[in-house]
Amino acid sequence: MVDIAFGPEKGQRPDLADNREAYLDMVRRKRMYGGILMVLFVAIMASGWWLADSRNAGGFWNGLSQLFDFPAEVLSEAWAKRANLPHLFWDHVPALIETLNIAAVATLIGTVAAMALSLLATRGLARWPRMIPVFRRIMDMLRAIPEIVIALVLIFILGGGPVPAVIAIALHTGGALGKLFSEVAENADLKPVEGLQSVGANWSQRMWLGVIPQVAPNWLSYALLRFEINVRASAILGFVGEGGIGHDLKLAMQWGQGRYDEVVAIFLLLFLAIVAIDRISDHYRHKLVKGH
Amino acid sequence: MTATAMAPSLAETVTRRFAARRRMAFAIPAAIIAYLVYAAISFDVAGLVNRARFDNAAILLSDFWSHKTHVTRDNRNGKLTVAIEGEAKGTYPEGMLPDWVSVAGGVTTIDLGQGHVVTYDDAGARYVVPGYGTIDIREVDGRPVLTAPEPLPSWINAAENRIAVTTPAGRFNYTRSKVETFRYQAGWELWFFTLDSPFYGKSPGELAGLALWGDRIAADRSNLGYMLSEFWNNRMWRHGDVAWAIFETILMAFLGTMTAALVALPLSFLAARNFMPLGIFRAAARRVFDFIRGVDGLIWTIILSRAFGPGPMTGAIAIAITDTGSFGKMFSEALENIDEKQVEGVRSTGANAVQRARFGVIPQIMPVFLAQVLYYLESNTRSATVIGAIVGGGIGLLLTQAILTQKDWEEVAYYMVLIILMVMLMDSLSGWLRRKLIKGS
Amino acid sequence: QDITGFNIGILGGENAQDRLTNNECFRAYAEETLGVPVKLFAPADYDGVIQGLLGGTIDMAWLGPSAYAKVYLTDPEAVDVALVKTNLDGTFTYYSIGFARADSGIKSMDDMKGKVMSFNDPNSASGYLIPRVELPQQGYSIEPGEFFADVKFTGGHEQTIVAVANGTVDAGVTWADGQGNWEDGYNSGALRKASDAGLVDMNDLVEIWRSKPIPEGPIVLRRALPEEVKAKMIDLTMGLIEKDKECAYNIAAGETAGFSKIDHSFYETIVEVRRQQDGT
Amino acid sequence: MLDVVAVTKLFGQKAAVDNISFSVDRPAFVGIIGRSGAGKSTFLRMMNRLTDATSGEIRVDGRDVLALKGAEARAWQSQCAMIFQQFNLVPRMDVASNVLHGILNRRSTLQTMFNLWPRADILRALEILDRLGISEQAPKRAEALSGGQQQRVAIARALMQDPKIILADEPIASLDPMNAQVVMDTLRRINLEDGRMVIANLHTLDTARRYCDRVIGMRDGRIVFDGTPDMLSTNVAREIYGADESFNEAATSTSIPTDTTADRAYADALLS
Amino acid sequence: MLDVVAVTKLFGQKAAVDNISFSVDRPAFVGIIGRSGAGKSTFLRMMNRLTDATSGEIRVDGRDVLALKGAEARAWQSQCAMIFQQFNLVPRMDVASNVLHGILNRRSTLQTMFNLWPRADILRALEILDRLGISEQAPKRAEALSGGQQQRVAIARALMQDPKIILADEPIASLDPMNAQVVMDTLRRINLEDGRMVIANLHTLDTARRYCDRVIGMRDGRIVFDGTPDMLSTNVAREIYGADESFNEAATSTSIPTDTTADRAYADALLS
Ligand SMILES: Nc1ncnc2c1ncn2[C@@H]1O[C@H](COP(=O)(O)OP(=O)(O)OP(=O)(O)O)[C@@H](O)[C@H]1O
Ligand SMILES: Nc1ncnc2c1ncn2[C@@H]1O[C@H](COP(=O)(O)OP(=O)(O)OP(=O)(O)O)[C@@H](O)[C@H]1O
Ligand SMILES: [Mg+2]
Ligand SMILES: [Mg+2]
Repeated sequence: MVDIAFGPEKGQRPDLADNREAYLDMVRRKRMYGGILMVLFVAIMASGWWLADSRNAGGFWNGLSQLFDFPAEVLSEAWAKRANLPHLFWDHVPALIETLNIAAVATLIGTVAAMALSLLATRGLARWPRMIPVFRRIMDMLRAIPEIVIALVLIFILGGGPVPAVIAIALHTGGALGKLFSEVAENADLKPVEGLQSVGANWSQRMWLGVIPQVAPNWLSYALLRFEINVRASAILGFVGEGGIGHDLKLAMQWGQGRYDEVVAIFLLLFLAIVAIDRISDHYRHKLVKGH
Repeated sequence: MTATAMAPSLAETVTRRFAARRRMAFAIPAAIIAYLVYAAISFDVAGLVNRARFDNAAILLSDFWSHKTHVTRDNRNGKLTVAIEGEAKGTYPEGMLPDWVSVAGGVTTIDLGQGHVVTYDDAGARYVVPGYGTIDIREVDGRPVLTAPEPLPSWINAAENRIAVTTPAGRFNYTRSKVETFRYQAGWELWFFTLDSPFYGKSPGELAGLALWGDRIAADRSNLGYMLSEFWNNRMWRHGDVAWAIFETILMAFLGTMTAALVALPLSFLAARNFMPLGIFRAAARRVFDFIRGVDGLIWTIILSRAFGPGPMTGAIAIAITDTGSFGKMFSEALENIDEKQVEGVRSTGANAVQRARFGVIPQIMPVFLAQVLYYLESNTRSATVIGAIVGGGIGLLLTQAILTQKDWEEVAYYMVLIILMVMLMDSLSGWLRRKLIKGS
Repeated sequence: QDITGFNIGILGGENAQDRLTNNECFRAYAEETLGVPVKLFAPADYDGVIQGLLGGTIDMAWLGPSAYAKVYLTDPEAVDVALVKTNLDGTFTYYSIGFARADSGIKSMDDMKGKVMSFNDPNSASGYLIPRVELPQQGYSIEPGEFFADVKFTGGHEQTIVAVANGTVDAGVTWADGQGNWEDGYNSGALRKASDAGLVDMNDLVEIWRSKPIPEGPIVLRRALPEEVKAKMIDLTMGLIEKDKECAYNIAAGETAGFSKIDHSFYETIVEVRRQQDGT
Repeated sequence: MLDVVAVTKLFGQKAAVDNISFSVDRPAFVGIIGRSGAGKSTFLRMMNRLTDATSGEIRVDGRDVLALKGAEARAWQSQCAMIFQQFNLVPRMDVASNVLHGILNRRSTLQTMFNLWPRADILRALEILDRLGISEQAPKRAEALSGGQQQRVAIARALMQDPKIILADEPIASLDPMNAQVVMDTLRRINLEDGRMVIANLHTLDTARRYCDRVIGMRDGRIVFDGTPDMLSTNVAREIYGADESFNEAATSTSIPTDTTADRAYADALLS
Repeated sequence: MLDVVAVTKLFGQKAAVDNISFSVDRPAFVGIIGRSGAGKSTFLRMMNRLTDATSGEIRVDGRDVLALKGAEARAWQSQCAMIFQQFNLVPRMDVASNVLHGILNRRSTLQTMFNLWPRADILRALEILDRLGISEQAPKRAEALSGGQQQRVAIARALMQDPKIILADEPIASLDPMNAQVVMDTLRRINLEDGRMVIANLHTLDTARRYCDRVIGMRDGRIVFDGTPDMLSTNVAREIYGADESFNEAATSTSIPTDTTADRAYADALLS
């Protein structure tokens, strides 16, 4: 048995001291950087919380003991008036449907916009390759503005109602999905596209027949996830702006005592809807991405 | 090798398939269109078109990038005020007027440009519109009387107590109590210094000169310091307050996200099948995650408001709670997908559970962990804007309130630009960190 | 016991920045008087301040009567009524004023049939509670679709005024002391402030309805505060009109004769009204 | 019929195709050989207008196809079919649809996007598939087919275009010898029976010798040989492949074994 | 030294290891052979306490290690190193850290959490790596190493444990012949020089013959052979592998070619 595991003669072997020092040096450096990063992080977190605490009206420790005051108040009243709940549920179903419709329409429109934007902004697929940065910036902007801002501005122009919310969510969806879609499209196989190009297909034919079939499962999965997110967004917009179940919730909540049964009813309705959609979309998304 | 050799049934199958696909190709868009039509009806889009106020849109768009200056004379005491946006903080101090307004004796002359000139005098006011003529208003028995070339164009709106003229050069209003002229100009006026500041109206060159070698304007501090403080405390734009608001928003997002990540990491082990064999605990942990995610940050904000009062900490805690739910779910999914070989290797040396997690698991889920945390940090900057509007802090409060009051659209534009920049900055920062931390090290 | 800080809440419904600016002078005086840091909070809606008072995180606020009623109904021990703003003629009542655009042809509430009516915030007395009780008594049902075509909430006084001026809604209600001239937006109130701020031209608006007198909302102090602190703040506020007229004008939203002492009994009626409205 | 005049393609500073010219006057089977990077693909891609040329003209029946723009260029593409080494089919769509893609340029966009193919088109696609012996595969997804079958679908798509010229870029490089032979035989047959010109990039000398009427050898973007297959001596091959004395022709041969009787029988059976 | 007494492991109804017993009285190199599913891995995993046995005893120096619980079981694991076919390293951590994992059981949890290893430990890890000829790799991530190097890191981790017994579950199954030889030589050397017992599951007869002092053949969970390598006749092999007459030993041989001079030279070059 030859001693290969132990390498050549002593003299020819690389200097042990060198490797050892190199490694020890690395360990020292890592420990130092790690330590500095750790201390930095802890310091930022601690001072951040301290600052937030000092800027807050109430302190953290005082508040902690009262954490359940409000929920207790709400729940005890709702419990006392629990007989009203089924009726209140029923009252708010139309508002819930409006909220869901806002989310669905916005997701539909936003997805279509995202499809176009993402193809226009993907290297190798773009209709006008020079315009790629332009379309990317457009998507960045659409993503950056919170929905609420667009919605409030649009309420000023269009008056109340669900349409401003739809537009606001659709714009944001267009930007957010556009980025994800374009990441998927970037990985699409270009061979079919080239094949279609060689027969003289125009751009829309190349995209529709060559790219969309490849990316459809992933895109659909992202769109479902977005729908889930948009249901929340639509409820929140109602809360801050107007329309849908979020608005009902806000009014009941602002009135406060005396309508806490309504608060609980609306909240439960919304919560159950969100959890149900969450579950269903989770299920289909897993199916879409795994099974093809 | 002829067409006849082809089985006829094959042609049938294929054509039938194409027909089916064709039906699908129509059915899906038709279903979508039907839904959209239903939605349009239920959203009352038709009514919306009537309700939509495109003049509001025009105001808003022009306000985004322009400002207006009010030149107002109180008809009761004859006092003249020139104020940017008609606000007290934009009022020209005594003895200072924009160069297009001049006062001589009791006569005020306002040059709106392009030949439009408005004059206020003791008798009333006059507006010379090129290509039309002179609109002359005199007060008779305490009531404005209009003389102007007939027929009156539609841009002159004369009522009993009020005469309004709108031209491309500006707007003019005459009522019993006052006469006002509005001139629109591009730009965000007073963005650097307000009218009462000694630095107002200076060119960048002059300012640089003052800052570097000019004599001290205020004896007790340097010109540069004075200048910065005048800018920072600009009463019209409040750059200092706005900067703080932006910082507060980022602070909420950062504290919320990081805290959620630190809390969710250990908890997610409870919800992962391969680490929590007890089904009840696992299900309980999952339901808890689902619950706090489902409730949504906004509701948490309201619940927490009672306990902690308004302020950034409330917002940060609300974000932390919601995201604990999201992270818990994602991390536990990541945990279920880990490579067991590494854990087994560490385990075979006699490592205990904590060590196995530390060396067998954490290195594996670190990339997912970092990617998600950074992604959420970015998206929470946006959420913090909205949450801020509820808890009374951050740029969100400034923005939503500015929109709700529907007047300072240039401020809205300013805040919006800042928010977009802030989110984009966080986006690229988190992207940069993601690349650095996940690829490197 | 000593306090380490003092938090003043400002009711929502107006531009946050303006609210903070208008109260900044008062904050400075309070800090000087109490010798502890004083902070202003301007949550987005009435409820933010109410929750702060209930939770003990806000020490002082000027509430509307309805908001006070809510605090009282939720927890009678939470706050003490301390002061009220007096009008120039020494009264301390104000009105809920219904108004519409002058060019809309609406002259009185009767013309509002089939039009869109708007309220402010469910916790506003003049902007919701009082009209909600009085309008149906006078035959104007506030159920959407019965008398009015629709009923909306704008979120605050300023928003209502703007919404009416812009024609987003046909009419709205807001508060005013009802003294002085309509053209000026009366002596004090939301209309006066909006007019002063150049937000609306009062000539464009007409008054179409007026409620019975409503007691001015109280300035409340948290009951748990040390007596000494409460006394200092009451003295400061009462003396403000002498000390700094402009500051008093700013925080009182218009001309005022100053602030005077008052107690809970003054608000029993409105508490009762609100109690009856609960759950409907 | 085809005149290539001083065609050049620069990538940055580098000339991938360097001033090449040749003419073909009848629908011949033209093979282009040369080692990797010689510019063969680039030339075919320019001809099909997948890549723009830097300068030069390619005249087909007197018209310079390199000068066409937009819709005209696409119309030219529809007359000049291209077959790729990797087949470049749409893998998730069925075979018949892939063949129908050949006439995308002649049908309206909307019609094609909604799958509104006229029945006659579908039948023609099936006929072509039948001619190539793979009509049973028509309803299957393209990705479910073997490499050789996929390449025949690609040829079917090309035939659907009813092109004057078929360009084939190493059509057999990713196929095993047996399938390679079927594909080459098919191309040759189309060339002879339909009278369509075929220009094929080929990797190996023996394939070129066996199927081509004319062979063009390229090296570093230039034409270094142009003649009939029997002019391809070892010396010429060395010139083309830039190899030194040790060059052994077998090194470039990856294709059909010399004893091909069995294969042929099988291929004939398939094609019949 | 090691007494295995009636050890059984049931998975559901099925006995993966079926009542096996044997003893080893000196630190020998023991090979366990048998075809896939024979229960080799299951036995080693029980011995290392990665899997619990259904019944039976494994006595090491008189103590039944199967009866140990919690911290005691972990302490036993730290004395009984395990080497896996797939190396089972932490790929994102550096090589030396992976080696240091060998003493996780002997250091406090808190200390190890932050990777704060004492200098002496680090030096020992580096020494072991040096002994195995891969000390230059110490700062690299484990995933950056070749399979053979990774397996040597795994051996280094095992040595770091300073174990009485090293268990190796098909340590060379995922390695090429050259690396396989390096790894087997290393194990053998550790066995001889340090006097540590090695029990290795092996797939191939020739490896067993070459390295083992004792070979145990398993089939369907039972021991069907127990003896020295030279007792391994073709018949015995047939018995173990459950093969019929057509059994050809070469079919199971995947490992080191007989003529290894070239490989050795290459290995020397690599290690120098
Ligand atoms: N898109 C491109 N950008 C830059 N250089 C390119 C591009 N396409 C091809 N080239 C270069 O042009 C030269 C010719 O390439 P081409 O693909 O035409 O060669 P080829 O003869 O088809 O070789 P192969 O047998 O490898 O397909 C090569 O040097 C290649 O690197
Ligand atoms: N976790 C388990 N659950 C159920 N059955 C198992 C489990 N692990 C192993 N088995 C079964 O036990 C039997 C013995 O498996 P073991 O892995 O010990 O065989 P092996 O001899 O190591 O085979 P190989 O050469 O494939 O590694 C096999 O039939 C296997 O299917
Ligand atoms: Mg090529
Ligand atoms: Mg095994």
